[in-house]
Amino acid sequence: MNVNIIQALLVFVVTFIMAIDQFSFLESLYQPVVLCPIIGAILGNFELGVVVGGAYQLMQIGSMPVGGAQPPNAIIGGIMATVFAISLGLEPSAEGVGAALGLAVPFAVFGQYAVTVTFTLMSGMMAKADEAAAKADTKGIAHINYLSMAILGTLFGVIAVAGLYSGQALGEALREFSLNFSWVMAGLDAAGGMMKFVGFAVLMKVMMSNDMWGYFLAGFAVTVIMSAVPSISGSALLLVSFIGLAIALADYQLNSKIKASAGSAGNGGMSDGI
Amino acid sequence: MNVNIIQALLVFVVTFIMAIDQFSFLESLYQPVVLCPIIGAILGNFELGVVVGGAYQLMQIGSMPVGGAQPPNAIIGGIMATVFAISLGLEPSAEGVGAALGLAVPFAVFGQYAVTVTFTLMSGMMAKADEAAAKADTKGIAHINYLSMAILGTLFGVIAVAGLYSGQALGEALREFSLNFSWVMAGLDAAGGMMKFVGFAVLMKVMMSNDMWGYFLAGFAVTVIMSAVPSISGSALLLVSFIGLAIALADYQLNSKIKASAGSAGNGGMSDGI
Amino acid sequence: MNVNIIQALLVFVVTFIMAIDQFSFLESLYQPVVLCPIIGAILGNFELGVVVGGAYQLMQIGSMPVGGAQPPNAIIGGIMATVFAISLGLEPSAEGVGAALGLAVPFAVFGQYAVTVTFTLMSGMMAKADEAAAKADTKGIAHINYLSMAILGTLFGVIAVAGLYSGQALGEALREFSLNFSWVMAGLDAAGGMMKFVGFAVLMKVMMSNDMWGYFLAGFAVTVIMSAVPSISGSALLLVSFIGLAIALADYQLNSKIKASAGSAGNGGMSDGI
Amino acid sequence: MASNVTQTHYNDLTPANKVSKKALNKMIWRSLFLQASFNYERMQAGGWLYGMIPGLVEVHTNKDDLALSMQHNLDFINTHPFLVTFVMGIVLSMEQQKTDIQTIRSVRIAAAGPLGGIGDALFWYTLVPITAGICGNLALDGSILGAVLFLLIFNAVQFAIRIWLMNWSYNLGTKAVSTITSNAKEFTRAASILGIFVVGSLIAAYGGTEVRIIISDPAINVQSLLNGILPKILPLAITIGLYFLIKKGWTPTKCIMLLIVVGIVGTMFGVLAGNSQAQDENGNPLPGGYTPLVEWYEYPTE
Amino acid sequence: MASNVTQTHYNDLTPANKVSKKALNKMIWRSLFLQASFNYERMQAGGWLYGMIPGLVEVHTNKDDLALSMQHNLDFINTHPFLVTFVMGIVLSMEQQKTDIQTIRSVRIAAAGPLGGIGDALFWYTLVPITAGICGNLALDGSILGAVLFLLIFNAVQFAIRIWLMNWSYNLGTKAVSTITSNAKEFTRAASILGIFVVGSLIAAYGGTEVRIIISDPAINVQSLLNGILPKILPLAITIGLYFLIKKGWTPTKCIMLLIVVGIVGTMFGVLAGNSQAQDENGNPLPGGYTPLVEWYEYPTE
Amino acid sequence: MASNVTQTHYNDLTPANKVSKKALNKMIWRSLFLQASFNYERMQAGGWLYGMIPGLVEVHTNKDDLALSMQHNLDFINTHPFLVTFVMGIVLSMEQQKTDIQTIRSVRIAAAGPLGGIGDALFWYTLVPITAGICGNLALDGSILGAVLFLLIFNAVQFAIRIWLMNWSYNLGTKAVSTITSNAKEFTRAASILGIFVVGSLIAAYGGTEVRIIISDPAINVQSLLNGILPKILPLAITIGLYFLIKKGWTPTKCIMLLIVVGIVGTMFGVLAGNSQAQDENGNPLPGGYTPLVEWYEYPTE
Ligand SMILES: OC[C@H]1O[C@H](O)[C@@H](O)[C@@H](O)[C@@H]1O
Ligand SMILES: OC[C@H]1O[C@H](O)[C@@H](O)[C@@H](O)[C@@H]1O
Ligand SMILES: OC[C@H]1O[C@H](O)[C@@H](O)[C@@H](O)[C@@H]1O
Repeated sequence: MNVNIIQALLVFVVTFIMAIDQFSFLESLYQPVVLCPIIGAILGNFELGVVVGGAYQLMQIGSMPVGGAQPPNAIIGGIMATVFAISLGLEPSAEGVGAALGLAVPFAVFGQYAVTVTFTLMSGMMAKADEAAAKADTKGIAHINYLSMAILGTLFGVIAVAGLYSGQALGEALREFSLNFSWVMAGLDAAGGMMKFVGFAVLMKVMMSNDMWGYFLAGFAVTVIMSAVPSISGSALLLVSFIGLAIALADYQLNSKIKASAGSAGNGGMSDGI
Repeated sequence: MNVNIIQALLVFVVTFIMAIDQFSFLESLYQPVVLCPIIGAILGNFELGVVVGGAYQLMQIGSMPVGGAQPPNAIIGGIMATVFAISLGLEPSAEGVGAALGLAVPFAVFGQYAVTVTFTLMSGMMAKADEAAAKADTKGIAHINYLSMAILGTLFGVIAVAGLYSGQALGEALREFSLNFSWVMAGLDAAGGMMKFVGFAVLMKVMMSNDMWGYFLAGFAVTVIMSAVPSISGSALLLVSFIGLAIALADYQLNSKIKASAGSAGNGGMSDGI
Repeated sequence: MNVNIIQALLVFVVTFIMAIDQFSFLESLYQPVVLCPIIGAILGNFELGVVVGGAYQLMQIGSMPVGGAQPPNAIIGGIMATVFAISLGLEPSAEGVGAALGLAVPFAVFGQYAVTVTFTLMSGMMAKADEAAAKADTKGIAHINYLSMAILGTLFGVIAVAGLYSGQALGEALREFSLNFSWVMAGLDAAGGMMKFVGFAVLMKVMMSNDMWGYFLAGFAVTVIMSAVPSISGSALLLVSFIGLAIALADYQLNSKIKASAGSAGNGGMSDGI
Repeated sequence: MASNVTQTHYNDLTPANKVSKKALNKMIWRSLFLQASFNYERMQAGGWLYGMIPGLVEVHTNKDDLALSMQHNLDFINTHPFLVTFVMGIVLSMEQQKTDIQTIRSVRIAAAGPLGGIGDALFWYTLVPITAGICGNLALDGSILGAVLFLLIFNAVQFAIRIWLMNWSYNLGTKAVSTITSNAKEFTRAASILGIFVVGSLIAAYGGTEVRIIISDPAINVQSLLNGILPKILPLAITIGLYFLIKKGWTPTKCIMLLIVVGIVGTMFGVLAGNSQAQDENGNPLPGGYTPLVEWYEYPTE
Repeated sequence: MASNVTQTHYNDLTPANKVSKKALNKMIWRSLFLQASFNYERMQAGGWLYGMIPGLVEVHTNKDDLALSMQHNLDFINTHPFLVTFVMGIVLSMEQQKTDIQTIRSVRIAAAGPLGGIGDALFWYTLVPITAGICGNLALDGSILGAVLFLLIFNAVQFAIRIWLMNWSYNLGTKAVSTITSNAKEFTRAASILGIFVVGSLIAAYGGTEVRIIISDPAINVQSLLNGILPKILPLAITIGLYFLIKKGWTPTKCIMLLIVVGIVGTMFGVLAGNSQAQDENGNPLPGGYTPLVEWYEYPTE
Repeated sequence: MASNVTQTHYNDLTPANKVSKKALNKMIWRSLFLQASFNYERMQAGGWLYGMIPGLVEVHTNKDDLALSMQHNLDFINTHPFLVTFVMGIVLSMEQQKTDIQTIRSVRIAAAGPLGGIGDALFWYTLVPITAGICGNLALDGSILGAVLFLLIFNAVQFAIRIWLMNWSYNLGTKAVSTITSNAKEFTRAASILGIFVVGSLIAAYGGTEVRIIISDPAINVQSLLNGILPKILPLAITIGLYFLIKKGWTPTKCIMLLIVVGIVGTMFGVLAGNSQAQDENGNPLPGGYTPLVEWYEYPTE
């Protein structure tokens, strides 16, 4: 397939937008059913794009990012499926486009990987945000968000254009790179999975007092139990919040009463001192 | 089989009593092992009745009403099994009476259905009971109970006599009716299942205060967890009451102490005001 | 195999030590990998002992006494495996010693049984310990421990020497005895399983007060739930202690506050009296 | 209406004398009719009150108090028919002490719930199958002894239990109640907590209302999706909804009407799950329990 | 740094006026960018603060207070993008009342956590699959209607929810907040309890860090052994460890550096589990997720 | 008798001096004999006291106090032999501070229980299988190195742990104990709650007493029926029963006698489950664990 510079530019711009949209903005433009027809149109075969979009959409039903964990990336996957379908001149039918979906898989996996690494490394951005906040610099906060989006968009745009030009060859190269350095990739993955513990620890610092360790461990324990029972593991957090509510309300009721009782029983100034 | 009017009357009376007995009184006369010989005797074949009773009793082992949910009805089922066994002149042996048990099944299902609908509709009776109670009318309460039993008894008596006269034909008619209006039947079943929520809601109104929502939701959550673990779902309510006891005793202990502390610490008149 | 008196004596002494070691002291000397070579050396075939020790060790991986429940006894089993291997002149290889392991099984089972019975009957020793403690008799406590070890050691020594002399014949006799009086053995086993409840009851007497029944039952209930979920039953006690900690800390926090509030609010002498 | 009882204490607060032996015996006898007016709104409430009356009339000589007591003794209740006398004895002892009304209500429901489960396991799933097994086999051999034996065993057990429990729990209650009154307010609160905890639990244990919608193409099972959010979410939501309606002044009867309408409209459109128990020509149950009047989705047949 | 906020109350404690309709609308619009600076340390914290700013600047006219508020609004947060406006509304109402800072933080995390699970079930696992199923099939037939329909349904739902929740929860919060202030200290404590309980829970629910070491001869799976002691023991231990580091004065950034080093060194030696997503020549994933640089044990291939 | 300790405080309440290094070392050494007089009533109680003595004699110079302390240090205990020094250190620090006796008892059992489970997982199910696997294989090849290595590894680990834990926990305890004494009464209560919670838990975790009766025609499994009411109902009932006997004045010895009689009579009639470990001619175990003396029901063979 011959790709001219205008097409490449358009693909870059579209991918840039979609990459942002997958987490921010409407979170729906990027879905294959929408994205592939656009790519198809750019590359001169709108109809094939529509069909590839439908096929890809159905294939990836049920894989959504939950708790920040990434499924194979639908954008890179969708774009490359369209590219392959057009360059191979496939039939615009459910069976016809099958081969293109298969060829796109390594790219989708690479996209997933790119997002994971980005999210791991962008943790560093938070120190900047803390600084801006300390100066009440609202613009600064905005810029950090804009910059983050721009980074993700550019990254994706570059990958897409590279894929557009070198197709299968690039797929193979990517695969080899990640095979040879799989331990680095895995290390970043492991590190990414641990990042949230920093967030938790900061929260603990805010809320913990010595007599609350019990609640902390109890919340952990109850959730461990629930997670071990498949049919309720999905609702664990909600069920936990029910139990936590009972505990919190009980504590509130009792401490308020103690305060009232102390306050009522003598020198008014006391109540504040307790 | 020729049935004379005396026999029909006796069947009606026996069924009337048994229908009441299945929920009230001894709750044992109605069991097939007792009921079928009586029906057999009325229809002139006591021995066959004994054997059908034994067979039916063994067949339905383990199906008891629990939490008000109805199994296929043993009375209507038992009576019709005896009727069919006698009219078909079956052998009084375990294998011999098998056919009669099979023919009786649609009737047992219909009986189950009759009870469910009755229990749903009789919810209306409670408004009357409330009125009687408000007037301290003890007789009124008694009458409501007698009336309810009479309704159930009559309903069952009529079904049994009808079954006695028209046997299989009726079975077929019943089946068709409930097939054509299955959505109505299902609607009543669904409504019946929801009735108890009204009872729960009334209890909530009695006991709930703002700081108890937590306990309410926690009781719910804990039971959801237990119900999800098959081997303990049967003892869920008992286990829940153990946990509830711990909570209630703790609250009692603490609030009593707060009261004592407030009372002890100053003006005696305080303790009531808290 | 001809066994001279010196060898028998040595076996007795070694077994005596190992029997104690399996519960006290280093808890590692008794392991087959250590024990069998020693027995082998005594009986004149060190190398075979080493191999039998390795084979036996691998066979019984994973069976450790937990919560006092006894697995087939590794000492008696290990010794008899070595005895059989030598008397049958087996090959010092993994396959070669297999037969000896098999013949040793009844002895291992008998050893398991001897320990269980001993632990059941030695419960009686605790009354003596209580007496000694009441007199602050530290020597008495030491003697009870020494005596207990001596009993276990002697019992094992005797069994081992008897096995040494009469081998298979004894195995058969033991088997028959326990077959004929299986109900007595089972009774002792059942009794042994119940002994700990006495210990629990004594603890309850120490700690229980009327308003703590709830916590007692709740601890029971929560553990019943966890035990019903296979993947967490192993960590039940730890998870329970997390939850118990939350409860205890909450109680401590509240009662301390109540005390402070009462103390602060008036006559100082109060605070002790509550 | 049960829900209209707002008075929190009886007018006459002097504890009554111990109830006569005769009244207790009557109550035991009447306990046999616990389920006489069983219905899905309050289950055994009608029969329960019928059973309590002999005791209540002795205890409440003040007519207004009797009315009050009868009203709240019509609260929802469901327990095992044999073990009910235990609850009756406890409640009677509290009525006699003129305990705070809400406490009585809370203790009543908190005791009844768990006893239901225990009784079912002991009697419906143990006693009945065992005796039925033995007696059924005797009958199969043509012997009427099966029937006789069944009646003997079953009724010996039930009467022994009913009589003993009533007396035991009444005495127990009488003793305990007096020590409680010193911290009456705190006890009421604690009892309500236990009660409300048990009500929450009952919803999860007994609530069975589900949505029926299952579509095969694309595969959607709405109830599974709901279970993913929170199992038993519908029973919880409905109960809370009804609670707010009743707080707003709706009568239970009005609520029942609403539920019947919701039930039938729900099945008309195939939205609510329900079992019609209807069978097709071949005696098979209908897919999804029934055929909606308006079929707007295809229920999978397999 | 978020962790450096030690001031417990705002300087200006006079409750601010209700926030303007315009600010609320801006916040709704900005809530679309919740995940703009998503990262694994604080997840949606950056986007959250971006979304809160229009409200915060109206509420905190005192610049120091605005800084304070912005700082703690950078705490870890993760919730469902559609439902976030609910949390925003509640938090804004508390900011406006100048509620004790720790209370705001506690309420924020306690609300966000469960809403994440609910939203995922409702939208990611229900709305999206259903509409994607229908629209994907339309597209397969060559119709662009699929794309159009998808955008319409999806965005109608999300905007309806975002707008409604923001307004509702802001009003709700404004009402509730004032009644709470009379027992502010006690409320803060209770909120912290709930918050800390939820954090404990989040560790168990979301923590996935595991050890990789599996040896086949002799058969040893270290993670199984750890699970036998306590499931999720590593996430718990790491979090508690980080907590003590942060208490000692470490910055979050330093903690992150540490974790990256731990992660990469851990996989270098095949100790930590991690998924490289790498594929071998035949497109199969690698056994154990990756090949360690230093292979000192044999990972079972089957 | 342990159960006869009614005094709640030591006579001499002056905190003792820190225990000598020598005494601590003796205790570590003696901790190796924790299970010397192991029995099913109090498990490791005898060995525990033996281990504590060097510390106790230093701390309690008053002879009556020493007797008191020794008596309650004979309470039931079961924990992991390696980790026991942790509990020893904590208890010793409390003895030294002359803490309220019940608090010491509660803390002792509450710490011992969970440590038992942790230790089993760490050492019996991890350390031993791994080293045994490696060393067993070495030995199979005829090398005595297996034995040597096993002893080295195993004992290096156990001594390191025992020594370190004893010192660490003793110091930890000494520090914590003093801050506790200001609210001693409240702390005792809280510790008792934790203790009693753990005892309830131990019953469910370790109680194994079951009924054996299984009849095939009609099919009845009495234990399953009991499990349907409440799993572990027998252990719970027996413990509570024994508690009331002991409260009435029964000695533990008398209770034990009773249990032995119950055990043997129970198996005589095939009522109680028990494992005779007997084998028939073909080396198979007996159906149901044993053959009752009086066989009144047929135990299913399959
Ligand atoms: O799980 C809650 C939430 O977690 C992350 O923020 C993202 O994966 C969201 O898509 C998801 O809704
Ligand atoms: O489940 C408790 C109870 O519920 C209903 O009242 C009836 O089904 C009874 O048979 C049953 O015992
Ligand atoms: O289970 C804890 C503990 O129980 C008993 O004391 C023995 O079986 C020990 O080996 C074990 O560690």
